Amino acid sequence: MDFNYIIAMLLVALGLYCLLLKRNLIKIIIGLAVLTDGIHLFLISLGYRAGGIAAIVSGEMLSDLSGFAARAVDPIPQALVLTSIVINICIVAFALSLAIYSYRHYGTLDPSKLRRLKE
Amino acid sequence: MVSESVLFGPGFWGPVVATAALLLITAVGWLILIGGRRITKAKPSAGKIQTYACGETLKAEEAHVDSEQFFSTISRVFRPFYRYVRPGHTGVLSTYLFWVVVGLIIILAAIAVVLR
Amino acid sequence: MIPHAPILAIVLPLFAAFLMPVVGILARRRGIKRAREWFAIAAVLVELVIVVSMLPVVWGEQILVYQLGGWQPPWGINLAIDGLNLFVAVIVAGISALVVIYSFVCMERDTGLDQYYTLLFLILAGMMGVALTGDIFNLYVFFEIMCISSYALVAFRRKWQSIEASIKYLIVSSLGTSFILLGIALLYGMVGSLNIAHLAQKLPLEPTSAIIVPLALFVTGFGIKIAMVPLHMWQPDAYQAAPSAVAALFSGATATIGIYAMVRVVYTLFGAFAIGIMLAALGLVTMVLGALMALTQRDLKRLLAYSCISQIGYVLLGIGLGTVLGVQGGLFHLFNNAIYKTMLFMIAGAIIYRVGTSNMDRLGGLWKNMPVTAMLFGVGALAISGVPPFNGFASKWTIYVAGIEAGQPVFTIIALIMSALTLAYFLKALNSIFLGQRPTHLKNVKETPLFMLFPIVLLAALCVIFGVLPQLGIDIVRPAQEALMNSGGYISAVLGGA
Amino acid sequence: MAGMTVIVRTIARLLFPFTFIFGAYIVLHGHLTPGGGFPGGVIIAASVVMLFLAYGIERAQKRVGFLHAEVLESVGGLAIVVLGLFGLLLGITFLQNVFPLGTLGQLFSAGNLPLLYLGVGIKVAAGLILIFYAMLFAFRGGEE
Repeated sequence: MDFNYIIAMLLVALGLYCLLLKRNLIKIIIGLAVLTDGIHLFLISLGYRAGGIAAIVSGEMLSDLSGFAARAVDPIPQALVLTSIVINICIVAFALSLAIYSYRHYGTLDPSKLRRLKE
Repeated sequence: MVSESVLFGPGFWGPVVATAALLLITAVGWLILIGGRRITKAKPSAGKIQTYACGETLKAEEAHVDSEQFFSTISRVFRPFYRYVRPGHTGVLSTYLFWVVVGLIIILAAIAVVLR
Repeated sequence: MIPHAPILAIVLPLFAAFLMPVVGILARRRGIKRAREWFAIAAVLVELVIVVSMLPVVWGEQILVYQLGGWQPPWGINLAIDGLNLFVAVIVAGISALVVIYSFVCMERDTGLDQYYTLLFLILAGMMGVALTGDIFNLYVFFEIMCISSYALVAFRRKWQSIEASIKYLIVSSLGTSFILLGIALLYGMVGSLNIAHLAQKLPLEPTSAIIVPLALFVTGFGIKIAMVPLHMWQPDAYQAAPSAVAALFSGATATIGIYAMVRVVYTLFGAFAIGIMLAALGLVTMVLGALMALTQRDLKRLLAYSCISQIGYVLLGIGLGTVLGVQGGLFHLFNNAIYKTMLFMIAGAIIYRVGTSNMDRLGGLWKNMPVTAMLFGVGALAISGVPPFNGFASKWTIYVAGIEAGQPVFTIIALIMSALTLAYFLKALNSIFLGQRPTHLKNVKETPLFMLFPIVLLAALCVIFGVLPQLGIDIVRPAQEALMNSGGYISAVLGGA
Repeated sequence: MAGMTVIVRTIARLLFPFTFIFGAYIVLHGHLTPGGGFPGGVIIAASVVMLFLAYGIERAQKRVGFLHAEVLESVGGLAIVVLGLFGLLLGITFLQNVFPLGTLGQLFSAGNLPLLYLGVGIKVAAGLILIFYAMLFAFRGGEE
């Protein structure tokens, strides 16, 4: 069974729910992180192979490269996810500092109060 | 570059010719303006320069058109838009996110319809 | 062409960005004034030279394929540059050069300029990366670099406006980029490749129902960046709150990159020319909403932001029509929009620099104080409304004709009406800012500083040149249009020419 | 922040070298084992942040100031770019390997990859410390 795909989509749905319905900036940012993590799980699952080995060539693997290629998991999604995690860390860190600043300026974390620009 | 006329569909449009004509017309208009000033000398007085407000004296700060109501006639033509769409721009973050998701669904549906 | 020009165009801004704090610290130690500004101007001019040096090769009907690390596509990451990539890269490099020159005076009252220039070069590196790469995941990474730098630039002044705009922009745009990531994941699961040309080759020629979801995710993700209705709401906030130089960069360069990414993915990668009609319809809605909202704004920068939405609608309409004339008109309008929208934001910045506000209710009669600026604003306003003999006329006319030729006269009529509304709201802005009676507190306002005026005058000159000689503009656009319509050539050049 | 109790300080001081060396190990073995510049850099940054929390920001700032972190971050980034340009000048393409490859499985092998990871590690560690500082300043920075 492909539980990981179901759980990945559940995480995405959960993240969307947090983004749409929560009335707190910190929770919205958490929702964003959860949504991205769902996508990461999805990506990792794409490259997963049951009973596979890590895609790292070590000394004893050199003699049997074709066997290694047949057994190793797909390394590309892992590289993609690593990159994406780094990007996501930047976004979350930056969003949290912005939330701190907005709390200092507005005295609240409620996004519906952050609408002074409109007027 | 030579003044190459461009054929856009049916008709003719020579950009250089048109620009020259526009400049010519501007020059003629300016000459008429200058000539008119020659013939009748302007006699500016404080009362003439002032914005007329039924005899009241207005300060320069007050004689400014409100920029939101500047085109109230045009806004009346598009009344449904200003009544229903404009209040949607609330400035609330959750609304923005809601519209993003709605937009995704709209685009999904539109692509599905078009590609069928 | 300068050897290794494609990669140098991406690496040079990165290099400058990392070097900037060091330059700033050294300059402070040695007491050299304005070292980092001059350094930034030098770096950005070198960047422009590098990008422009690629022009003769690409215009000579060639597609540059540059393989990173010597790996052949589709295994290695490659940079593939055809007419469209280079067209966008030239716009981005040119606008960035002018914005850096403009920042010299515009930002001089701010502190923390090291970070400002670092972020400016990071955003330039991100935009160059998106414009030149031939790999979809690389495109995503550079897109994110661009986005993160732009959130930080919006929040640069740390006032309440900037913080509010930035956090809204960040969350909406991050949602969009995560859609893009999800789309990439779906594509990778379907095809197992990340190279754009390879993906385009492997995807079915006739779009099937399986690609609807990734296509919609990509269109939405890039649509947020170009502020397509109904994903546009972050944009007025961000443009209003950002420093004027940054807003000029966004409207000129970042929106162009968004359009490029969307067009590249939809037309080249998916080959989905059929959904062009959807893009045209969305462009129409975008155009109408942007124009009507701009009509009632009080703040000049907010008005310009809505006008930006409206103009992007024209571009989408032209590109969505999918005919030769339509794509030419759309891309030409993109080019023109980059010119005059940057110019108008720069003028707004000049007014804020001298007066301190961009609220149109508090301005008035400024032409007595700033006659040159007023004239330039007039040029920009007429150009954007499509009045001959300025460049907006040529591109808008091309789009109108394309609409009629494509059998969509209704689109043309609506576009014409919206063009008239554009003139209306720019006349309002002109009237409120430069005409009318001058409030007494504005008596001592001076003309815009010369160094700030220089990029504006340059852009205004471009407006006139491309208006009087529209054939020149069409000649510039044609390689891009041919590259866009000929996705088979792109695929075979990347995969076969190695 | 004034710092924490003696117990926390002592343990943080005792733990710091081990954490730091573990991070350095992960960075240096990036081309041999799972890990690399980014995780190693995060561990190094965590060790430094631990000291910050234990000893209070004033004392920590004397050791690793904002300026130091900023310069280190630039140096890390520059190292990556310069390595890439090295490949461009001596080799054929950007990031082309120009150093001897060595034998597989040894510490000094894989050409410029360990140096690249070192650059990434420095950049990530300094960058995370910078983020920590930035958030701290956001909290305590008073009225502007």
